[in-house]
Amino acid sequence: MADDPQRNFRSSYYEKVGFRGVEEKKSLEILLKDNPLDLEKLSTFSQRFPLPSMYRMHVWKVLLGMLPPHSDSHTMVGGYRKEQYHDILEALEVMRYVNSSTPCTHVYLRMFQLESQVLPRCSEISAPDEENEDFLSISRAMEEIIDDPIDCYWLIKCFVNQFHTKFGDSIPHLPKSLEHYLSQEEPRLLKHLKNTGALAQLPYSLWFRRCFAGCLPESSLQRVWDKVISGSCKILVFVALEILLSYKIMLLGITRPEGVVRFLCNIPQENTDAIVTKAIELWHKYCGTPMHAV
Amino acid sequence: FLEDVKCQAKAELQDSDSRYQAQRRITQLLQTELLQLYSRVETEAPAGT
Amino acid sequence: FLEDVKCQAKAELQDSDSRYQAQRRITQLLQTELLQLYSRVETEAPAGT
Repeated sequence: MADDPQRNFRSSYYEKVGFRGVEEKKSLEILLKDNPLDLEKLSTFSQRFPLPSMYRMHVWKVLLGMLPPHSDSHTMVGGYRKEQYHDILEALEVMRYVNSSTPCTHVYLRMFQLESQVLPRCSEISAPDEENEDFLSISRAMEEIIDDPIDCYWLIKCFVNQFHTKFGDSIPHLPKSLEHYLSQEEPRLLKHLKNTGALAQLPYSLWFRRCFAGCLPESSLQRVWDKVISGSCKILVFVALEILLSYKIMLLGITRPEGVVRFLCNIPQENTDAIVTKAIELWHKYCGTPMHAV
Repeated sequence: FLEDVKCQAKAELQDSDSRYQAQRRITQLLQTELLQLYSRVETEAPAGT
Repeated sequence: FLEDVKCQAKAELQDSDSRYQAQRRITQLLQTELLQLYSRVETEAPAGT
């Protein structure tokens, strides 16, 4: 056992993280004391290191622009956010778009549509389209992560808006990028997926439009979103890649593309923390670690 | 330092204005809804009386 | 000069706030109007059908 290089590597890795974890937490605390907060340094930190869960929400709020960089404006702006939330909700209730039995995620969707000026007439509301479903999936995941409805709505809205603005143009290229890295890591699996016709049908929208919402449990998901929120959509490719690599044997045994898709849309939920950890390692290996001093 | 004060003020103004913008969208929606409802009431009224 | 910038920022923020408050009052009027109209339509509806 002691000779198992993989095991040795892993335990030394965890030791390192355990030791470094304390140092990292301290350096984040120093960053969070800055006024104004330095968004670039916060992003770099969050790209390089895991966010301690006690600071995660605060970092997300600042990086997503829900709160401004100046800490002494936070109380006032927090008040604005709250007013805006209640104003919109009240109007939707009066116009009968929502009532007390409407699921929160649907309420958030209507609020978002109202703000984006795409709210359909009440009588013309139909089943959610693909884009609405993406929004709802992200909302359901965010709702699992955050208890407060005001924070939850604002973070969903800012996340979705930032994702489209920053990465809208890159998203269509991610499947090609996945194919490229898969050819480097496991050409045999790539060939199998191509030959069976599964490659074209992989759950790209679940992976790259919903950012794994509904695919990974929240504890793993938020570690992926840390990287997305701090400025990388490439991480999504490596999480997808690591899922494929982790279930390689299984996937090589499935010959029908529908079977592949069904499996990938419902991956086992036990192993996902390790998958995300390995995905982040692979991502750092191929894309480098941001080098700015923290 | 002066730049910093300006930046802070600008951010606060934007965040305050965002509430106003939301209110404007709400007003527009309410107006559309009201207009439609009025025209419905007026078409139906003769039958009701 | 710094004081000047701060004063200006404060005034702008106040303007933004009063724009918001004004728009909010409009919204509330319209909402009341809409609620009344809904209840009118619903009371009349059975007679109309």
